[in-house]
Amino acid sequence: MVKESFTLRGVEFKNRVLVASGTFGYGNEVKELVDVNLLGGICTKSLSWKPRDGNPPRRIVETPSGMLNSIGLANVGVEYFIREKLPYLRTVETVIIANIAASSLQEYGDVLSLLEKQEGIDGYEINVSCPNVKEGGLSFGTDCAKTKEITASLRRRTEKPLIIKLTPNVTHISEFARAVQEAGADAISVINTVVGMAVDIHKKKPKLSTVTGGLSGPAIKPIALAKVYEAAQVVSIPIIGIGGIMTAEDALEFLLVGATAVQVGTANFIDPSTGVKVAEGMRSYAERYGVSDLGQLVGAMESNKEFSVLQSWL
Amino acid sequence: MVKESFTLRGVEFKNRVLVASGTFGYGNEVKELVDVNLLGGICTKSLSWKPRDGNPPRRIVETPSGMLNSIGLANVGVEYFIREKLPYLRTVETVIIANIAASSLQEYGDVLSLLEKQEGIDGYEINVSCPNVKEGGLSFGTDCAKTKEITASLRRRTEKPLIIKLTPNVTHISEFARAVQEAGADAISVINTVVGMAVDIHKKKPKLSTVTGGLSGPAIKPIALAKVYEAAQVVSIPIIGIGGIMTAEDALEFLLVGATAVQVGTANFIDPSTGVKVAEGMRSYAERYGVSDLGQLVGAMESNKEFSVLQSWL
Amino acid sequence: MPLQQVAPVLSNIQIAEGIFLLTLESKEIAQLARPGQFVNIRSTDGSLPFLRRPFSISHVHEDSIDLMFNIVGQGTRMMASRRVGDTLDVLGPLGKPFGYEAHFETAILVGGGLGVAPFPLLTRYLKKHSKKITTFLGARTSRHIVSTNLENIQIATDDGSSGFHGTVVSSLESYWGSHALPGPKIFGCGPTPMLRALSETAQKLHIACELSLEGDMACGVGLCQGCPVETTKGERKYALVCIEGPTFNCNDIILR
Amino acid sequence: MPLQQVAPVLSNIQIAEGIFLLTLESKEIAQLARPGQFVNIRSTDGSLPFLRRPFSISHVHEDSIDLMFNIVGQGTRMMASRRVGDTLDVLGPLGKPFGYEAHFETAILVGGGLGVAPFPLLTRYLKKHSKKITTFLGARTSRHIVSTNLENIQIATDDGSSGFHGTVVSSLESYWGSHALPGPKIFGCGPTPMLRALSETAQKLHIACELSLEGDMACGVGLCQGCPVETTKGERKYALVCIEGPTFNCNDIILR
Ligand SMILES: Cc1cc2nc3c(=O)[nH]c(=O)nc-3n(C[C@H](O)[C@H](O)[C@H](O)COP(=O)(O)OP(=O)(O)OC[C@H]3O[C@@H](n4cnc5c(N)ncnc54)[C@H](O)[C@@H]3O)c2cc1C
Ligand SMILES: Cc1cc2nc3c(=O)[nH]c(=O)nc-3n(C[C@H](O)[C@H](O)[C@H](O)COP(=O)(O)OP(=O)(O)OC[C@H]3O[C@@H](n4cnc5c(N)ncnc54)[C@H](O)[C@@H]3O)c2cc1C
Ligand SMILES: Cc1cc2nc3c(=O)[nH]c(=O)nc-3n(C[C@H](O)[C@H](O)[C@H](O)COP(=O)(O)O)c2cc1C
Ligand SMILES: Cc1cc2nc3c(=O)[nH]c(=O)nc-3n(C[C@H](O)[C@H](O)[C@H](O)COP(=O)(O)O)c2cc1C
Ligand code: FES
Ligand code: FES
Repeated sequence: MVKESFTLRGVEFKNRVLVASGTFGYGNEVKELVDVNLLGGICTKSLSWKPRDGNPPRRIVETPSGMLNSIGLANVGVEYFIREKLPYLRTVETVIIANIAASSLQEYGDVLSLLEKQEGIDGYEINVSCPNVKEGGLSFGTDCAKTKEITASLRRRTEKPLIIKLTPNVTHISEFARAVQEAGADAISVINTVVGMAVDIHKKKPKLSTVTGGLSGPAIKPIALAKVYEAAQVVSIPIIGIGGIMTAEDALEFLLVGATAVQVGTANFIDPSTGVKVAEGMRSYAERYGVSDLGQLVGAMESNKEFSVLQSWL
Repeated sequence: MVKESFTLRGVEFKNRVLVASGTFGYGNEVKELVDVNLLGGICTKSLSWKPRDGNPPRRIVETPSGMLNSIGLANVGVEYFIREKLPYLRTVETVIIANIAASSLQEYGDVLSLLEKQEGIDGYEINVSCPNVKEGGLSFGTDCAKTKEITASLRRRTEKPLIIKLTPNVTHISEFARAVQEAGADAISVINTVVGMAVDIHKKKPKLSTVTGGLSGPAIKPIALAKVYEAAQVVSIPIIGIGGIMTAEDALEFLLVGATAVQVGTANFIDPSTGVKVAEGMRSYAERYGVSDLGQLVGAMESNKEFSVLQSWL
Repeated sequence: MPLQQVAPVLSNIQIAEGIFLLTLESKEIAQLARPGQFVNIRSTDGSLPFLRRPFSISHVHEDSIDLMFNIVGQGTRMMASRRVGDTLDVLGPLGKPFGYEAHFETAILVGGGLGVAPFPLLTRYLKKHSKKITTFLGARTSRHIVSTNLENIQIATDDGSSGFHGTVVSSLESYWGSHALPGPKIFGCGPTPMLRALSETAQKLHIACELSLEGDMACGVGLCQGCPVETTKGERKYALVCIEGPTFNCNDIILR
Repeated sequence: MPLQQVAPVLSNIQIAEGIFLLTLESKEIAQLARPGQFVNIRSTDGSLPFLRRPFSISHVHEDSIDLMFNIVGQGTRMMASRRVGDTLDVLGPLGKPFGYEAHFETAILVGGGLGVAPFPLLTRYLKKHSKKITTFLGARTSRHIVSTNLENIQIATDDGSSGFHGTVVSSLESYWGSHALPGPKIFGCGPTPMLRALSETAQKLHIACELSLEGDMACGVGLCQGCPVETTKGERKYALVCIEGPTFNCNDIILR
């Protein structure tokens, strides 16, 4: 028997594979296709205070080994979520992480505080890749001080696991990782989508209604691994690795570079049971190599430290 | 007849498709496979003052729709280049851009000044994705002030076209674009490779000897387009678009978001005549749509400005 | 309730210029499928594309389903290259079926191009429910017409090489002027501009009208929020084509 | 001088357990190819992998070339699925041939696993140059042995199911102790650990030895600098396997 579980601020995850926010709805859409109880956890679609319509079409563009999205955080809003979605999630035997998105510090706090009063939420993941309306729409997540401030402020409001989801669209993600650790985060999720775009050369228009969008899928896996590795050099809190995971092998790469757990995102669109299969495959790998606890693999990559400084001699 | 040419500081490029540094050797490796005279220009492998062995194997890893490399700027050194490679390049009827890499401001200047004395170099492209040895190996290219300083210093040494090749591994590439424009650059190349990595889960080691490397190929095209678009919002100097170009359609996307010309990189490894085919395909597109000068396509994408601020509502 | 299956190709033939009929073995999906529903397809080997591709269930047999498609890009090229014995990964049946049981007498089927795809199965169900049927098909030329398993067919071609010379929607309007179609309800499927025109015609002629929409999808099952269509319903700006459609009452949506 | 061609598959058959022999039509490459050279292959349709894959030219006919491979990943899986009439995009012949004309009397061919691939063509050229030949083949079991178009074959298997029980290099050593092979030169091909062992044996026994290396390549034509092998030559630390090899004198390189 391989030990697959891990614990975050007292919350036990039965295995190390969660499904990523925005790629698994509110958990009930595919309950007939997937046994969600076999997942380590479910991160909900980002919740904001009010319902959000989301962006106009076109919201989805396929790219080589990936996709761009500009959903615009379309979501039912936290009240509707609590009323209509949470009851089902309470019946599911896995960890439920409410992902929160907001356009002001105040809104982050309000959403979290309302969720705090409910049964059935095991922890929070904070999406900071949102425009800071006060500062002209620049993303909170590319502003280290703001990211730290959000973390500290939410920390004061909850004793449950608080996970900050970092954007890769910054020069040094390690600065952000360090800042949110200092501010009291229990873990970081790395990475959200990478800014990208695509153009329709016949219409001479961007393919996405919002011009740019977020790139996800296997195309970004190498980038995500490098970001997790960079963050792992400077923080001691757990890292949840995200980006392009399609198979157990992909997930194991993330563990080896320093992730405690992983999230499966885009792959759910192709096969909603990817998360379950990834968890299964990690178990087989552990058995094959005689690993008794998957935790032994976290950060277990041997690496030639001599070369980290050469990072840019490409 | 479609006008394909463009001019940079008095140097005329016969078309808008160059081959990217490090992906076409010194131009003579595939002369039997490709008529290099049909290219708009050739960017040489990055040249440093002394020859560089490059990194130990493994230097190349395939990734989904892309590849990682950590060549380590293996090159013959500027003197050998002048003696053994330049004579051939002088016989080629296309623009020759010497790409320069260095580990100090001094070295950049020395290499450029030595090349200034030679016949047959039409311009320079400066690779700033190199470790700044003085500052502990952090890349020059992620430091805006340093990038600006290199640009200004090299500007004083040449009247030929000076192109600064920007790294995408920064939060706001537009800051760097603006800085090098101010410092006198004639153009910017956007983008160099994206930092990435891959892990061998059986050996529990990074696949590349240097742990991280540079991601290139179609996987990064959406990222490259977004970076070119971002830079195009703030500079008036030409932008040379690079990243994942395999077809004329890809190249046209770059023109539409604001690139004056493009470079073909990784695609050369799969088909060394990609550049020639891309140029051909752009011509056909122009004919089909009655575009008399490809220059009319530069930045011709209609876009919904209303949404640029929403960039992060992914 | 959808299933995910690796389905063997039973046949894959060209039935009109550039149009393929692909038969996949799947007893389960064949039994569950209702007209207007779709399946989401991907390759079972390493070939592209990355995301699944949605296709209407064109017809069903005892233990197989038919899809109809033409080659427009990577996904359909991959599908066209599949031979007997190869497999495809199929997720379905997905989406909301056409309202074939509703209160109406004559079904007016209007298909533009590959929009004809869902009509064979729809025709079977309409007949089962004793509805009268008239089918309007639009195609580029006579060589692009597919009309098997359909009833009372009126053809329109862009080049006039067969039937009415013009669009399928104008052929419907012209037919309507001179024929009685009692208790009518339109079932439309085809490219968005055609559906927009059809919707206007239906509203003008006061005929009930259901449309099956095409559009970009990533998941097909409601996970990604990637397939919005604008609604007229007020409280929500968008509906999701994959789970609230692909069939919609034309009054409930705005096609842009 | 290499060519880039879209080459039709003339046949693709399994010739031993998991080992395929693929014949591609290409008169031009067949005529230019010399033993030890390779071709770089990619799919002509949209199927993976992204980069080309290098394969030794195993043999050539009037207007076709043979490749030998087993399935290890995406690229070889794609190749195994190609049927007669499909095409592959081929770049070649590439690389430096074996020194089959050099001054020696007996060629000792040592192949580990698929390392046997270049030997049929090498054998033809050696015979043309009137060299004596002894061929040592190593395989996992007797079911993994490919020996067509080879001469004087000594077999070694990991499980002892045929011939010598042990590695191909130890089988060579044991043979060498009891047989005279006048004016010998070794030609080795196989996985790197085997080549390392072979190189040590050759140096120990003072036999000239040329090795054909495997290794990761992106371009195969000297553009990317992606295929270094450490040299003993001093002035340069690395040589490029694709253009300075894949065949090297074992004294010139360091295998890690
Ligand atoms: C519910 C539903 C049912 C469908 N049923 C059928 C069917 O029965 N038969 C059939 O042939 N097609 C059908 N389609 C359309 C089909 O899904 C697309 O043709 C297919 O995805 C194209 O894939 P591709 O990889 O070959 O082309 P791509 O490479 O994806 O696209 C090629 C070109 O077509 C455009 N395109 C791609 N998909 C769409 C789309 N959905 N709408 C408009 N333009 C698009 C692209 O922008 C591009 O210009 C259906 C779509 C939906 C949503
Ligand atoms: C000059 C040359 C000649 C070759 N000739 C032959 C030949 O005649 N027959 C033959 O079967 N193979 C030959 N090879 C090896 C062949 O190129 C690889 O087996 C092939 O690239 C694997 O591709 P893939 O996509 O199937 O596997 P991948 O998915 O690329 O790899 C599968 C596994 O094999 C490993 N791998 C891949 N390529 C290599 C490699 N080159 N060396 C070591 N490990 C590798 C990967 O790391 C991975 O673990 C040759 C290689 C070279 C450089
Ligand atoms: C369609 C789509 C919607 C997403 N929505 C959200 C979201 O609402 N909140 C969030 O934090 N991340 C969101 N993400 C980001 C994913 O959770 C994940 O971080 C990213 O896609 C990278 O992982 P992947 O490559 O496995 O998809 C979304 C991603 C996609 C593709
Ligand atoms: C193997 C390899 C070597 C490269 N070497 C250099 C180099 O020496 N100097 C440089 O400025 N860029 C170098 N690059 C970056 C390319 O010029 C180009 O900016 C990048 O690969 C993105 O384009 P692509 O996706 O078309 O390859 C190299 C890229 C690759 C793949
Ligand atoms: S396609 Fe994913 S929600 Fe409709
Ligand atoms: S494989 Fe590109 S230089 Fe050898």
